Amino acid sequence: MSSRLGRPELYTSYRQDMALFNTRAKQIGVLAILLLAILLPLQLEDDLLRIGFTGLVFAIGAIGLNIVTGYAGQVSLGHAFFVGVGAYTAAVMSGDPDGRSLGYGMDFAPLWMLGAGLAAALCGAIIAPIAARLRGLYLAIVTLGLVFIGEYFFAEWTSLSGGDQVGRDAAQPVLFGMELTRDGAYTEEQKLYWLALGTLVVMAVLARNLVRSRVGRAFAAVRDRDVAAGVMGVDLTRTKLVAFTVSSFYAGVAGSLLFALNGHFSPDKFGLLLSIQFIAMVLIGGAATISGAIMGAMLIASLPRIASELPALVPFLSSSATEHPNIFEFEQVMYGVLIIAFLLFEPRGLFGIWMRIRTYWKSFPFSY
Amino acid sequence: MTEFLTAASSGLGLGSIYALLALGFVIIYKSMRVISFAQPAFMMSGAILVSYLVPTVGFVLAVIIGTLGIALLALVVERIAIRPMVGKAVFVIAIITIGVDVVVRVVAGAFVGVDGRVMGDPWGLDATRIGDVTIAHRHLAAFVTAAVIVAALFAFFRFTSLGLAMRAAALDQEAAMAQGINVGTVFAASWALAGGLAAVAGVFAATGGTLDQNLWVIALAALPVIILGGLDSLGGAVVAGLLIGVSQEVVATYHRDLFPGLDSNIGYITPYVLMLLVLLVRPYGLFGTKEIERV
Amino acid sequence: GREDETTDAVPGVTSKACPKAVDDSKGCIYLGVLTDLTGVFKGVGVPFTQAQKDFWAKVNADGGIGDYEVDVVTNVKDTKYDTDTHAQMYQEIHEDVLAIAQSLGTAHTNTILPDAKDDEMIIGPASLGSNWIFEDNTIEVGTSYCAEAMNMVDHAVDTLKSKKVAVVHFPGDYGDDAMVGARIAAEERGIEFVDITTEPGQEKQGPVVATLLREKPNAVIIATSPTEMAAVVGGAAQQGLQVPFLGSIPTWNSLVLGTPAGPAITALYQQATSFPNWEDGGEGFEAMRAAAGETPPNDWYALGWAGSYVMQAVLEQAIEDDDLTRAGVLKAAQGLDGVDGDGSLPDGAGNYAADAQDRAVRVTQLNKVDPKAPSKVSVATEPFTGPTAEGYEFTKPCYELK
Amino acid sequence: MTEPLLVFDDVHLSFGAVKAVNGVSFDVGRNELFAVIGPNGAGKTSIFNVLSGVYRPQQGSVRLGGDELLRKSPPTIARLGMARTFQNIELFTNLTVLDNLMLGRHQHINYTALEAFVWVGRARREEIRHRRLVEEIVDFLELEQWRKMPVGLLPYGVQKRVELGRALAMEPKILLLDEPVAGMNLEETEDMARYILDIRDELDLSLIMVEHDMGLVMDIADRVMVLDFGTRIAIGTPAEVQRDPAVLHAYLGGELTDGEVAG
Amino acid sequence: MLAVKNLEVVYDDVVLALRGVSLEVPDGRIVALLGANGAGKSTVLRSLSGLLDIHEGTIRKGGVSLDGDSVGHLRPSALASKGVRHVLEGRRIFKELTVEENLRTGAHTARRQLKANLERVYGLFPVLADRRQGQGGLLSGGEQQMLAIGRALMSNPRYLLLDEPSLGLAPKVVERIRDIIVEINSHGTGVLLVEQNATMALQIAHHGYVMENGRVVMDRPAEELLADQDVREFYLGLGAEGEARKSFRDVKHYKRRKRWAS
Ligand SMILES: Nc1ncnc2c1ncn2[C@@H]1O[C@H](COP(=O)(O)OP(=O)(O)OP(=O)(O)O)[C@@H](O)[C@H]1O
Ligand SMILES: Nc1ncnc2c1ncn2[C@@H]1O[C@H](COP(=O)(O)OP(=O)(O)OP(=O)(O)O)[C@@H](O)[C@H]1O
Ligand SMILES: [Mg+2]
Ligand SMILES: [Mg+2]
Repeated sequence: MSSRLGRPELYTSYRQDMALFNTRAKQIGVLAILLLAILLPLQLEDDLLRIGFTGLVFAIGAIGLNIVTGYAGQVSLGHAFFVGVGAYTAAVMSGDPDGRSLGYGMDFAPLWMLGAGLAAALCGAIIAPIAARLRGLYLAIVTLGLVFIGEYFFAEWTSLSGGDQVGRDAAQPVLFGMELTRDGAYTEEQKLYWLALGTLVVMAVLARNLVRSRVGRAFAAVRDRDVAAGVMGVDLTRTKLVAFTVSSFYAGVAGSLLFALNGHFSPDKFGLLLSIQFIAMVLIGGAATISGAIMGAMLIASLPRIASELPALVPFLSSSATEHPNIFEFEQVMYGVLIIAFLLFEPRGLFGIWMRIRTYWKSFPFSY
Repeated sequence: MTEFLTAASSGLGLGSIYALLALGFVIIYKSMRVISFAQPAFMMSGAILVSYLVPTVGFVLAVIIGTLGIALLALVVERIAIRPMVGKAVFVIAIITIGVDVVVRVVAGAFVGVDGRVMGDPWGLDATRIGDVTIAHRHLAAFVTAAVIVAALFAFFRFTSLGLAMRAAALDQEAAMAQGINVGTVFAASWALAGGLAAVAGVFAATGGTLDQNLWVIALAALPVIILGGLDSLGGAVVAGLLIGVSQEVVATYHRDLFPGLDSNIGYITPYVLMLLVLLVRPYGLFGTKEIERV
Repeated sequence: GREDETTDAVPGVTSKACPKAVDDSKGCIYLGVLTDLTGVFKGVGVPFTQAQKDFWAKVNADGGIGDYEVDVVTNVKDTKYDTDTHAQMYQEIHEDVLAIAQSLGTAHTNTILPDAKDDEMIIGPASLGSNWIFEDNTIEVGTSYCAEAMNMVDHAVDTLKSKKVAVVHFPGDYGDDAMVGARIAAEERGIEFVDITTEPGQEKQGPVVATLLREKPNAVIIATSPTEMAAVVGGAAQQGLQVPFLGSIPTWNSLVLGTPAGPAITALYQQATSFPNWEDGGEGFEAMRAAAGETPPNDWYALGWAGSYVMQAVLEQAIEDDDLTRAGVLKAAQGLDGVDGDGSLPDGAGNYAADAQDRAVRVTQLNKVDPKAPSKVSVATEPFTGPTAEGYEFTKPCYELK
Repeated sequence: MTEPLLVFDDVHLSFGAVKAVNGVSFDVGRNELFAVIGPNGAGKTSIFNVLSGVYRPQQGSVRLGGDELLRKSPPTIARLGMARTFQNIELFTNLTVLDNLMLGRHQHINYTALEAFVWVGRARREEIRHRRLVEEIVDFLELEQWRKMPVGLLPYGVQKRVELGRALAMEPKILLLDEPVAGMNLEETEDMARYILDIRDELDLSLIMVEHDMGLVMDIADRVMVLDFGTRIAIGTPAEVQRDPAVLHAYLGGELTDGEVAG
Repeated sequence: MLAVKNLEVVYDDVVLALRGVSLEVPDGRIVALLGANGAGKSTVLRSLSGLLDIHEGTIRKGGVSLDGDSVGHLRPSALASKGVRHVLEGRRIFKELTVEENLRTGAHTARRQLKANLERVYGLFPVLADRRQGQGGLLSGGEQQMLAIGRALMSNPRYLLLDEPSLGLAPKVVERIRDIIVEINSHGTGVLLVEQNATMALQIAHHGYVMENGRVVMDRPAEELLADQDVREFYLGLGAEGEARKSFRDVKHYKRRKRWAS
């Protein structure tokens, strides 16, 4: 039998077959990666760690977008809006009550992360009934509208956001009395990295559970063939509602953390660009896979840095911005080129590459 | 009343520019089912190219050469970055167009210079006054251009075999190939057409003032337009463009009376609000083709 | 590895010569630049950065400062006008520089300020918001948009006899700062005031013109970019509103004279600034013109040049104090009570020792369009401080009073 | 006599000028295998679409075991015991065979989204329990070797079987089969016939089958209804219908004389 | 002559769908290709029409030739303009286009005779004429199948590759399709007919192939196939000569498929 997933069935029970990491190899692999991720901050410089942190937080958001877009097939360009709702909720909850912008001084990190997630989820739930009526690119652009409208109101509501171009302080992460943004035995970057990593691991596992459950199957049914899904007894509106709500929750949590390291953000952060970046993470990672979303997020977070290392390889570039072509332009161009080249090379994303490698090794002795 | 009519008339002018921008998106959607995020970059490149040509060859010739030039650029881009994606998922193509946009925009931006450029169009601030209402000639020109182009495109898609092939390819690439339609040609034709149109739109967007590297932003205004009109509808793009242009201008003009609590002008997000409201009632926009889901 | 961070070398100062040193026997001071070279504000960032390079190249050629030459080339980072990138870039260079010679963007600079404070790093902000006077480690130069707008209103009232002014402005630190300044002055002088927030893009100025036509102010103050200014002045003039327009520094660019609105602008527009014009500005700008060579006159270039005198003064002071460390530089900056700048700086610039009131620069000069001048402007009103700005007490950044 | 399981009463459905279903009435008894035949475009699939709630007719009544189905949504109707397959296979192409079948059980699996997140307790128990039931269907339809393949890659005939399995997983009272053997060769048709008969006998449910393969219809149906242009032109046992001149004229044509159909 | 020789096709770099298939479609002949589900029939057609690419399929070995020239590398549009026309499995009409527009796409490579061909198709399928301005996707399944066939008839192909043309058609229409195929063939078009309705296919074919598991297991003139015991039993449902078909009711549980190969 030559099947794409043709591997000998080694499970002895459905329970084992259905476990999260159902083979030895998977268990060991995941453990090794996790261990590596935990130990990384002890080795990496702070500037690289910042990229790592951003990647981890992006990954949380990307998982969220993947739920609604990759799994449930509802392409949303509105993710940045929900990220924004999360960021502001967290900033307001944890903010200094006497500060310039709104703040309630609840600085216990898990508390405002949860609050941010819930606030964003609520917004998602409100939008969902409208979104449920729309398909494909219509939905994409309408959700994009949400981003523009959101950007406007964030900027307008100055006591919340500090105003256009000015911004406000971000959420202050405090964990059991420990202010994570202060350098101590460990630097700010290290502590926040671990916070983000922990959050990501928990949320990734939860998401993985969700998508292999009854709910996750309903998402996929709605994505692949919604009429048939309805006839199978899947309530479309409800399913889309759940997808949007969960997705927004993830976006909210990501938003709450996203600026913790910078400590400051302005309303223009939640624009088209951020939404597109999230879509790119999902697609570059490989739609409808949790690990793909994480890989995609990591890649998008490090892409600017990768691009900025490239000019060094090209001799004729000027380092002066007044001459053309200069290294800064080249860096930008490379950012675009990398995205294009990557998708041309592997339209199924990083996950596709991974699958290829796996299939190759699996069929290795027998490959013809 | 004068104020309203002035707003409406400049809204129509603005709307004509929106319509021109939107048509490019619609063409690509009609033949690929993709929203090309590279349109803003082509539009800006077109304006820049034409602004370089005007001093030497004059405006009309410059526009023609510029349009062809950008069409050619779009062809090249299509060949390199889009053609290999025949048969692949459309959203992947959409993200590739974003990469294209970044690249083209940076390269074009290098030609704008630090301070921007001047378009050098023949209309400038010329205007006709009818009663108390001023109608800018450049707006009038944009309106006429949009009308002519949409009529031509309409005929093209309706009556020519390539136009039909483009629509078919968008619906089912494999089936189209089986009819002997060369999907590569379809992609090329749609990109060239859309690229050329973007250049024309860019020129009109930059008339009457300076053009700098942020010109592309206005192209984003075409997104609510195409949704409101219906993604695959040429007529819809024009009607929605005008509708949005007028309502945006009118709301912006009366913003202080209507929304005294808001500082920034709500006119700027009117297109999106309008789009949202219309889509609540018509999920495929005003004239979009409803997807058939017969089982 | 993380351990090697605590070496006793001073970050950003080496006894080794700069990469392209004039004199190889000298040490090197590295300054960082965080600016926008490819994004929406590259029009500001590129000339500003170029001016700083040219300035320090000249200083180095003239023998450097102390036993050092200064490098502002190695650590130039393109932030693309994005706050996150800005912060990331700061992180990448902060161990390698003694000070940040340029940080573009208010939100952007605010993002790195807490870290900069921890690092005892001084920062030269490339914007003129009224917020910098409240910061300990910034070395801003020039009159804030806020005070400038006060002076414009005072000028409109005193000289143009205006009874009603309108302000057309972007939202945010720049536009709101100017708007608040104008509002304060209008209240102070008891005239009518109209606040019009606008958006970037020439196609978006129709409603602004409509509002101006309806409100009929006697003078209009503009704090946008040149594109919008041209659209507003041109549109208003075309529809019959022929009143004086006064604009902040960033609103001007001689390019607008080539647009259809050129004649209207020539007739109606005046530019406010606290810096001398390209052709003037004493020895300081004479050197600048020589350094700029073919570069066409540009306000941001001039600002970058003028501001560098302040950084030079700070570094020289630190060398004199024999404390060329970040802490020493910070102390030197905080002790500074004025910089001369060979005539390139406004009156009262560089007084970081003083409290916010005295630190704030308040002079403004008005330029009219002058097609014959290389910079296309010439002085219309010599530097003055209007009564409002004179007496105003800054308690917080103006834009926060929006 | 008790009311038949399904009553389809004077239903009218039109799309503009096209009268897809024009006052058709019929009923289906318990455990009956009822066939609907007729020329292309006669309205057979439309009847299925009305039954499963995909189309809303302008007029008429449809009752299943006493519940009125008209104006109910497809999921609600599914819950009341209606399952179907589609003329153009409508599987969830990216999902595996197992997941497709599990989707058939969607309404029977009972836990909330929150429980799904943590995947302990009820969520896991339910999943395992229903997985067992689904595996029984896999066994029954001989789908073992395809279990974990995305259905989009399976051969046409196998997909048809998966679709049947998915409908079975719903544990319906009545099962609608739209051209179950289209595109199958004789051998596969025989298999399918066997499955259909077994389903009826072992699971004790009623079936409505639309099919153009007259051999199959005439062999296994209890009763046959013939449609033409949205109206019923005949109803009765296979033998009766085959002799009906109206049917011969509208549908069967000369085919009957070929000998191989009459059986 | 259109032919494949020793063709090996792989999908996705893993799934080996054809394992050395050789087959010929001579000019002006009707060739039937029979086989169970998944045997690889559609894959053969895709190889002939250049449509493998879009399915991530590649030719590993062997080749496709047209009049002796290798054409395995050609794009579908190039093959189409050489007169190879593939009617896809599963109808694949353009749902949102009108019936007439669907037909016009079929004429993409033969624009000259558009009018005449349209009339011919409408004559063959009057339903389509009635619905010419209606959207294709709203037609019933069988009507869509007619449209798909009609669309192929809009060009005047040299070779017509038909993938299950009788799928979902009423018995009367199947007869009509059969006659149409014969008629087209009589004007010189070579036909490769993939059919599950073996009776119909072998009635009109000159030659027949039977595929199993990616291989050709029988390759004979149609009359011989019709007489073959296995084919009679498993494809035509006929017992020994003269014996009547047995009822579907009597098929036994334990019946298992017979395999010719391996
Ligand atoms: N949604 C719709 N819109 C317009 N017309 C429709 C729609 N659905 C069905 N029809 C029309 O109604 C008629 C009956 O269609 P239906 O699909 O029920 O036929 P059918 O009996 O299943 O035929 P076949 O055997 O070909 O599948 C056809 O003429 C078809 O075109
Ligand atoms: N796109 C694809 N990707 C992977 N495998 C495929 C793909 N298409 C077909 N296959 C596999 O190739 C084999 C042959 O398929 P093919 O469609 O050619 O069979 P067929 O004889 O036409 O069957 P049917 O009668 O069901 O249409 C099957 O095992 C099928 O699963
Ligand atoms: Mg049907
Ligand atoms: Mg097939």
